[in-house]
Amino acid sequence: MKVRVTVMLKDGVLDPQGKAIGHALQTLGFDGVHDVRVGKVIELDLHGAGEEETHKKAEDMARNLLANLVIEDYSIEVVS
Amino acid sequence: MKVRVTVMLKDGVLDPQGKAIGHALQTLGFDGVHDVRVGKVIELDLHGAGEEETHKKAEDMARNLLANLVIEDYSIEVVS
Amino acid sequence: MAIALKRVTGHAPRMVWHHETDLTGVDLVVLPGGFSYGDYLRCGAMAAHSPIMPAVRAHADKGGHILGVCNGFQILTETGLLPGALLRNANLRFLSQDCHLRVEAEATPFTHRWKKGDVFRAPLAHGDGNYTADPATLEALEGEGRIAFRYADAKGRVQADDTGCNPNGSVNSIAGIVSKNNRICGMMPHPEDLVDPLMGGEDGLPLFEGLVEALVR
Amino acid sequence: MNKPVTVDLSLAREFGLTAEEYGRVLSIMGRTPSLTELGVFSVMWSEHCSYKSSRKWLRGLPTTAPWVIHGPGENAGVVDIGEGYAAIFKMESHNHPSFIEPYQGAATGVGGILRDVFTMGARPIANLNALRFGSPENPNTRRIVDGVVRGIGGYGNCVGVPTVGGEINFHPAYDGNPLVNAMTVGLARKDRIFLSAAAGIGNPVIYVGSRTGRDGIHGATMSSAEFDEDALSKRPTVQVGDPFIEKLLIEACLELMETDAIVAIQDMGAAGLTSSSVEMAGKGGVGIDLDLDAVPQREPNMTAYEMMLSESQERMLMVLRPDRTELARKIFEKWELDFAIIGHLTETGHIVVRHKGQVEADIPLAPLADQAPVYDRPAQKPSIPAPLGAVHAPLSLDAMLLELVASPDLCSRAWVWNQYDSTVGGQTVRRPGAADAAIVKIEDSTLGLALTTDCTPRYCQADPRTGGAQAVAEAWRNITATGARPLAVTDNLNFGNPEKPEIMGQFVAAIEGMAEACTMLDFPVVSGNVSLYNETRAPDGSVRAILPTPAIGGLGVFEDVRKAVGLGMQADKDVVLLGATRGELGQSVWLREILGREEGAPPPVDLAVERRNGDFVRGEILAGAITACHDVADGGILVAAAEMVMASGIGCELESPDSGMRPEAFWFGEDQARYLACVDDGAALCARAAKAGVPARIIARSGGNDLILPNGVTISAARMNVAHGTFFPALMDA
Ligand SMILES: Nc1ncnc2c1ncn2[C@@H]1O[C@H](COP(=O)(O)OP(=O)(O)O)[C@@H](O)[C@H]1O
Ligand SMILES: [Mg+2]
Repeated sequence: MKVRVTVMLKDGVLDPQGKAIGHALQTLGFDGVHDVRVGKVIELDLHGAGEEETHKKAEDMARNLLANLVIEDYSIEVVS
Repeated sequence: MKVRVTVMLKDGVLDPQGKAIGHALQTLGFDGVHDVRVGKVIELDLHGAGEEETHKKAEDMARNLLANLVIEDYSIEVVS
Repeated sequence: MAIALKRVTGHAPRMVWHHETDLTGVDLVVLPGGFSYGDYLRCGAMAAHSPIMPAVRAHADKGGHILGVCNGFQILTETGLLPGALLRNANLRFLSQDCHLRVEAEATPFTHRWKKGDVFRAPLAHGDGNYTADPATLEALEGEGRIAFRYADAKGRVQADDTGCNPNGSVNSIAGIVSKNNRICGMMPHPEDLVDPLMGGEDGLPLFEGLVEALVR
Repeated sequence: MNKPVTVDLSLAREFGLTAEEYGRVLSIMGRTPSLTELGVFSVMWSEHCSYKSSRKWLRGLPTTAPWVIHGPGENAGVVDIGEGYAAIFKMESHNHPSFIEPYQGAATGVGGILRDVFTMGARPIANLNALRFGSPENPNTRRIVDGVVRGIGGYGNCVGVPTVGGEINFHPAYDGNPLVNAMTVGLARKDRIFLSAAAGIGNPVIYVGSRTGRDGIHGATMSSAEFDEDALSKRPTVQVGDPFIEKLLIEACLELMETDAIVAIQDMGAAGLTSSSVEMAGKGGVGIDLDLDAVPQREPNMTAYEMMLSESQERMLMVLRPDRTELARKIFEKWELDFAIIGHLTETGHIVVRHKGQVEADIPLAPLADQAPVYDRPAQKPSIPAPLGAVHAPLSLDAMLLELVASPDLCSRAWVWNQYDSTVGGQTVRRPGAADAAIVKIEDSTLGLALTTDCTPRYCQADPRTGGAQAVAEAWRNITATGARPLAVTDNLNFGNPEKPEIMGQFVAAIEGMAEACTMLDFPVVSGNVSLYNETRAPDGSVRAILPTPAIGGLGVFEDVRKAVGLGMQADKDVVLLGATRGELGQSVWLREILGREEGAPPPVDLAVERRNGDFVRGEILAGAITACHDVADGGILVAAAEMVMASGIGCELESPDSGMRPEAFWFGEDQARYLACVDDGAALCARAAKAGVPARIIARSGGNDLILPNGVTISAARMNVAHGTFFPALMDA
């Protein structure tokens, strides 16, 4: 099964990358851009598990390695 | 409106990060991990546009700045 | 780092492979800099899970001394041996330059050769050295005197919002911290790269000499 | 490539072969080649691998000296630096990939040159780079600079090899065709050098490193084609580097090299498996059988053609002693790298490639090498530039100085080198900007190396022969100004389309100039690289070639690195100008930046004078008399003095020249073979110089924090530093 773990900086943690992108978009002439946040997606192909188990496994992985809970939140989506 | 642009390396392009993460997960005792790919998510808050226009705008931004089309593909999702 | 340790202690440190699991007989564990696992995902994240780390943790639990520099500091925060985290540099670029550090705590094995307020030069070389922590943690660190070093200018002026003084944007200009028991120190700059006049100075020497003295005691 | 294709002349043409070359393929094979065979011929006979346009002329370069252990022909050049050590170094271009994808192009350029060096048994100890970008006004330039600088730093920093030096120029001629030339210097015991000639019939052929994917197929042929809008459609060939794997590969290879397992070793560079296997077997005069089923693969269903031409990074090919194969496997497994036996050496003299039970290629190696095309292309002798007429300064000396130190080619490069880890490894004695050459010490000895890259393309454009000689002379001078003894060079010859007689003429003349300088200065060429077809086709159809750019990477040695000097001004010294000044303003930076003209002849290079002046300066440094030294180059004496002041914050007061020439000619002329030196006793130095036949005069006394001009105007070091430091941040971080 395919699962997608999205890791974003927590609200309140400064996101200089997001800020820089927002700035660059403005320079390029895009207006109306308000908040920009940048995160990571990790797409995993996990074999031999049902949807629920895949979700649980991905959650374990996120807590253990993929996200640093001091500064980051994660969310999980089983894709297929 | 909130829109999420996901940028992933094209198929066939080496993803050293994904490879290393897959390896680390294995070392941590997670089995059944097959393919791991790492990408970026950029969450944007765009003011003053409907769903369709927001989508179009995000597409423009992706092509112009957010994705490097030489090695990356992007996908767009209007969240709210 | 190995060169600096040898210069100060007179003997070569034992190099430990990340797959090893044993650290018996070791006085000081040093986690040096250097892009473990390519710094992919997050700096130090994967190294924090390498097989040797339980032994490092056990060493810490026994009250052993640990110094983590640069990537080593990142590993210490990733394992939770030190609080907080290191974000991308505020300007989003790798920084390789000299900086100045102001000594903030003088009663630790790592800093006792200096006096509080002393300023010394140290090279830094990292892409993710922007220290952050939640407000409660920060308050505890400040309150307990656990900030070891702050970024400053040559005159010792600390100014968090000035990249001339605080190059990577760290909160409260924090460059290095210590654990509650003062035995674990993590810092981003590289004092070990300034221990020889030929290489441009001996500014980093007090840290290592002081550490040796503390360990012998 | 899974659908059947017909191999014929038109396909051969698409692969970059000419009709005549394809005819030669047919006669060697005695039949129509298979697709894979055609692929092998096309990459082996590409400009990049065969040097077909340049070979004849490269033979004119001097390549020997008593200290040269291996000259051109191996993966990198090897020189004896004393105490049983050898320095191994080479420079290589990644120009085209860096235009298509600046970050990965530059990163994989660094990775590739590192492999050329550690392949020979050396631990890489320093990286340098020579970069040329388009006009700062071109909107593309910023993106390319950003990507290239990040890529070089990203790869080098991660591998843990310090990037200690380099050079950067901007010129509109590089608008669609930046140059990224990367250099690596490694250190080995001189009795532990590894070569690439395969030997031992039956010995196993081993593949190690990363898996093979469909990256960069036909990179070698692409790098020999000029650029047009089509370049964009060729983009999927971009390769991505994995510096962490490279680091493991270095450690694993060096560990294996401690044993007696390796018979021959070669990195898989351009044209990957094809060129490495063909070259190893060819050099050893043996045949080679490859079984592609055994090749570690990253993607499913790869064809033989794709695997043979893939340019996936971080891979090596080795021939091992059969009884050491398991030992080698254990080492590579410890470092968690792929390891596979993919073939063996044969006595057939052929390369035979099998895949899925089929013979996909069977080519006789001797004619593949011997009958490789070599061209003696028509070369048109460059015209002699008209001398520059009288010119007049439109501004005051101080205004012109401030403008010059702020200009793109003379401004501070700190923004760039601050993104490179220049101290990792703890052996960097002088970082970028601190001396005329970077200085790296050899651990556990007093030895040190001085390293530099140099070329002045505007001189080469005006007069390729003088420009070629000047590039070598400047590298030699930069090493000399630190006190090191120059030993040898590597080069990277970047030119336009050699099929045009005027470009070929530039190439030939530049090599003549280089050869003359290398000979006169005892500074042989031990390795190098040629990059041709550096041209861009504009949408309107016009084609523009880059400025001829023969980049020189120089290496010098210190017996005692503690004697090295930097360029920062020291307080309370006499500042002595060594070398004669005639006020050469032709092709000077002053002329271009202040008057907006690129005209005239470059300053003449007198190699006998160069040698005499340099030998004198080096002697005085080693004797301890000269305590800081800077060569006088772009921008002339005043810029050189300003650079010394900016580097340390210590000022000096300049004396009126009293030379009979116009002030701008004296202060900004770019006459060669000159140095500024700090000494305690200027009069004594001048007296010794006179004895040695070296023109010398005291031109300043140092002290304070200001540069005081002869017209009495005072400019503080801080003010100059602001002007000096503005260009890059303003261009890049705005
Ligand atoms: N301009 C040059 N001057 C001297 N030697 C050169 C030059 N160009 C190439 N060489 C030598 O030719 C050999 C082949 O170079 P190259 O094809 O770049 O090697 P690689 O296979 O490692 O890419 C090397 O030994 C190199 O040093
Ligand atoms: Mg090679």
